[in-house]
Amino acid sequence: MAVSWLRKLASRTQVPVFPVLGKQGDRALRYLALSPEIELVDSPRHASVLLIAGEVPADRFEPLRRVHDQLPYPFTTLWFRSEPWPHLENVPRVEKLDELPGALITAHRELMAGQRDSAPRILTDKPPNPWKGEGDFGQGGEGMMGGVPYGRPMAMNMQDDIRDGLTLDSLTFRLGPFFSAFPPGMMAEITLQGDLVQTWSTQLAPYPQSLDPVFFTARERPVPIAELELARARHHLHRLFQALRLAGLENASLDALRLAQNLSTSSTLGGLRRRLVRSGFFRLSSMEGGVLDPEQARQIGGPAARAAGLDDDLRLEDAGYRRLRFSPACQTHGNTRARWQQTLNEIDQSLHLAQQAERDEVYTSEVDRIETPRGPWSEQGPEDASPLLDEVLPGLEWGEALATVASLDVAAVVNEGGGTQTPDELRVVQGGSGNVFK
Amino acid sequence: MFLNELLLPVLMVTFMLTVGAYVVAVLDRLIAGAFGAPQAGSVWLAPMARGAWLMTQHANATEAPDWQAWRLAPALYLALAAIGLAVVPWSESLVATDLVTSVVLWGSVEALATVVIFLHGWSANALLPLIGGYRYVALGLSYILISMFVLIGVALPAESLQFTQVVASQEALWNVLRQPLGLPLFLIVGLGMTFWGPLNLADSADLAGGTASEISGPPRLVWDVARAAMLVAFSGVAASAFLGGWLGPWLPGPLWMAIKMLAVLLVLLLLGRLLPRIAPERCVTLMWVVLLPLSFLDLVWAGIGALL
Amino acid sequence: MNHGIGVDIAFLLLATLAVVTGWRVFRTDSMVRASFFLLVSFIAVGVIMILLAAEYLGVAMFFMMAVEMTVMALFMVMFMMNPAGLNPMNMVHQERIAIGAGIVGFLVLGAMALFAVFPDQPVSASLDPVKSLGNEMLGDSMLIFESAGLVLLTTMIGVVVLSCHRGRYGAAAEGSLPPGLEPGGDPAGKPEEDEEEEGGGHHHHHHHH
Amino acid sequence: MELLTLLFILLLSLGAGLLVQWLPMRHQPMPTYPQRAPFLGGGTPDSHAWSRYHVRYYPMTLLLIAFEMEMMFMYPWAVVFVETGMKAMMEMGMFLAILSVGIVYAWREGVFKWQ
Repeated sequence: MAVSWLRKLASRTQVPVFPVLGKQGDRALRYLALSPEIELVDSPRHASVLLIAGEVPADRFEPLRRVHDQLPYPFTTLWFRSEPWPHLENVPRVEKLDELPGALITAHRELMAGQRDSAPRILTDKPPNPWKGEGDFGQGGEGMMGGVPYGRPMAMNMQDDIRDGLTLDSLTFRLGPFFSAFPPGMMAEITLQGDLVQTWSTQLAPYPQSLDPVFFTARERPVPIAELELARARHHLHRLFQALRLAGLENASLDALRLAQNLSTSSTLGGLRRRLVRSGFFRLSSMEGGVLDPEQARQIGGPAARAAGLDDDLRLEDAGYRRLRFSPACQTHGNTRARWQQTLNEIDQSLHLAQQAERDEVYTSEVDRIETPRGPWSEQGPEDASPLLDEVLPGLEWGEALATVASLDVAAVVNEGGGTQTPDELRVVQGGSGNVFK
Repeated sequence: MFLNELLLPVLMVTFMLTVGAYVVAVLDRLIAGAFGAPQAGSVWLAPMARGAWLMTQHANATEAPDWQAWRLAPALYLALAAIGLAVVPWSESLVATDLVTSVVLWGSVEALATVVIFLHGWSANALLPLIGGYRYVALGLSYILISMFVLIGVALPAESLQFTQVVASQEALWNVLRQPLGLPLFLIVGLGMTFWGPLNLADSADLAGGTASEISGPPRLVWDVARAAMLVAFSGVAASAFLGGWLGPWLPGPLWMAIKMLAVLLVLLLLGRLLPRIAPERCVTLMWVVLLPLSFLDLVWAGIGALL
Repeated sequence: MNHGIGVDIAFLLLATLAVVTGWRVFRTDSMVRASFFLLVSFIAVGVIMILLAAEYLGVAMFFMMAVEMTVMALFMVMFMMNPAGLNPMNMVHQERIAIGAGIVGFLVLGAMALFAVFPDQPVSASLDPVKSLGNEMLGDSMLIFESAGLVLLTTMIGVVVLSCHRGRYGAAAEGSLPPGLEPGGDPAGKPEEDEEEEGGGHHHHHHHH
Repeated sequence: MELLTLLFILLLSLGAGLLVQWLPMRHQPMPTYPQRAPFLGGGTPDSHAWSRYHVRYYPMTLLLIAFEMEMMFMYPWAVVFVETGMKAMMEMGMFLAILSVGIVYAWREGVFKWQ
């Protein structure tokens, strides 16, 4: 009796969802962030529903299985626009974005009410290494440091530290591809000394990101600059949303998301920028890390390069932009702070350009060489720049390293624009009150 | 005697612990909503529903945790919050335990909190909690000096290390006016003790929940409640040390105390929502290089003020 | 001296707690646990001190030991192999000497407790121990107190000099060589490994400079 | 008596905290090994997390011990401060001045940075 009462109450909580992002799953993430009855959590231990959003490529199945099994009992899964694994029975699959929150709530409620069983464990229940207790009390392995006590070897690497040369243990591990502070799909092998990154090697590049369709159209025919610039600002705001969430400014991050959602030529950045400056985002957060040298900056391109002092911008070559007297603004330091200041300036600039362009009805003139929010696209689209992290991050403190990752837009851009938006999403976008996001 | 000196204090602290933790949860949701977080359902029911869900979820385990420490840490943190609440005076006579050295006892609660939070991060034997635990120690060992200076500052005019005396010494003028640097500095200590908002170095988002990233179910519930209870205990101490505790016209003492505690809580929760998380390295430098000299200044100010 | 039976019971319980946790320090494999067992032991002693009416010293004990044991745990973990005791090990070394020293210490202290003549001067109930401590510090013991300040300053400077690797003039060990194994000999350390480190170590440095 | 009350409160809250964890967990089976693996976003660790962890701020902790030792003198001092007046002020001023030298020195040597 008491238990059913408890479960009834439990079913009314905000649904804690751990999102596993597949390709283009970040759209669903942003949609859910603004859904009142959903709570997005960073650790599977804190979740009741595992959401697989978007198609997960086969090389990430193994990590997905691991994360799937890390949710504590009871939990359930929901597959959004991806094919559920056949051996999971009765797993719901959702296609439409606006049905997603409802489906998550239903899944949680049914789980609590006992109408749905907890998802089965996929992996076999055995320790990572075969091991039998060997110490006096059944603990331990062989000798002081040998063996695999409790199934895992002990940390014993004996590398000299890169800062003060003390020889202590370093910890090597692979993080991702479903770590919330990483770009979707990225996985890295990291060695830490204390909380300092000693080595970083990106093993799986983040999924290529899709840009707003207007950028793909712009490579075929002239498009209104207003539309292009709004899409650019929206892209940057989406990145800002992620970074602010990571920095512990949840409310401001939602503001950024809302601004992106309702972006029009009459929007202004002033309020959000003032709020960020006043909160001390540029002074208190981890902002000094990730300085790019000119070579690295050229490699990644786009706003990150301009934040490092390079004033390359393909918009300069466009007659339409010249009519609007566009000139790129730059920062000099090339660190995380400079990148966010650059990003805010560019959002601001984009909004101004969009306003002017709409008034004067200016169109782009170049189609072969356009500046995307991710960087220049001339012969080739912006390519994956995640190997850059291997050079930039060693030597940084953990929080600084992750703030740097958030400030760098490293993912490549998908090459064709056609298939990135399903008709359903376009409907949502164009449907007036259902104006969710692009 | 038994009733008055044992049962009543225990009941009082238990009541404050539960009600206080609930109020913190509700207030934080209200503030988040006011700043534009999407909300659905009743704010009043939400903490209960969440607690119920955590009770139905199974507790997680890691491969080779330090079991005893892992389960003890949340309970110990709760116990420290209870001890903190026990030294808070509600009126001249209504105080759970009126120890002669209650100010020092509160100081040791702060120091022991560091131990417990470190233990919570350490005992999971997992990377992200471990980093959270170590980060917290850097913070905990930095704020402790500031807290000592500030609390010695309020002990000066009271000529006592007892919170009841500290409150009584504010009859003419509250310490928040007499020692203007004190309360702001002490609020920073409070954010640190409960690793709330800008000083949430232990359970931060970049560590996927830090020391709490591997726990689920009932242990997580206790940890969350303990954290909220610690906020309440802290606001009680801050209200007695700086806002004149039970002193105030018209209303009865305990009511004044409750109002003042709510005010402190509100400020803490607001700060938690408005400020970004401070980088750990910068946090240590800030504490030692900026805030410590300021608390020095506060003490000198308090000393001169007490002599005049 | 008149006190209730409660105080006696409390004393016995606390003394047992202090001894048992003190013993556990040497019976656990985990450095962190050992540190915090020691902390519990100290806290029990602190409560006994409060029972002895040393209210300030007792509470100060909690305070000091909490900080000190945390720092001790940090350093134990940093410098001991197998800090969590995942592998079994022996926490006791030089047992014979230790046992001998323990017995001697116990006998001496026990003899003092049993045979020493304690002064029988009951203090008046109105005496405030904290206040008298403060008066003592500002009166006769002022010189000791101030010299304690100097000693602590020396400690601080010593700590900084010994432990701080990167001073304001750059890395402390920069350009220094390990001493030779024999007077006038080559710097200690394996030369082959040094060469390897040239490659390996500098490899990292390139990244972040 | 105060001590006894405090002890009661301590035991009660500690007990409540443990009971809330223990009661529902009595009947729960041990989670599977894959569940017990540390969460790393789908990644795996090479070893146990427990290790000789490089505490980056270790000089600061040593400095704190020295400083805290000194702070403990200040509590009794605070109690008699008003009574003693100017003398106490001067004495403590001298004491703190000596120790501030230590802090300033440590700061100049970069103790408050991650080593």
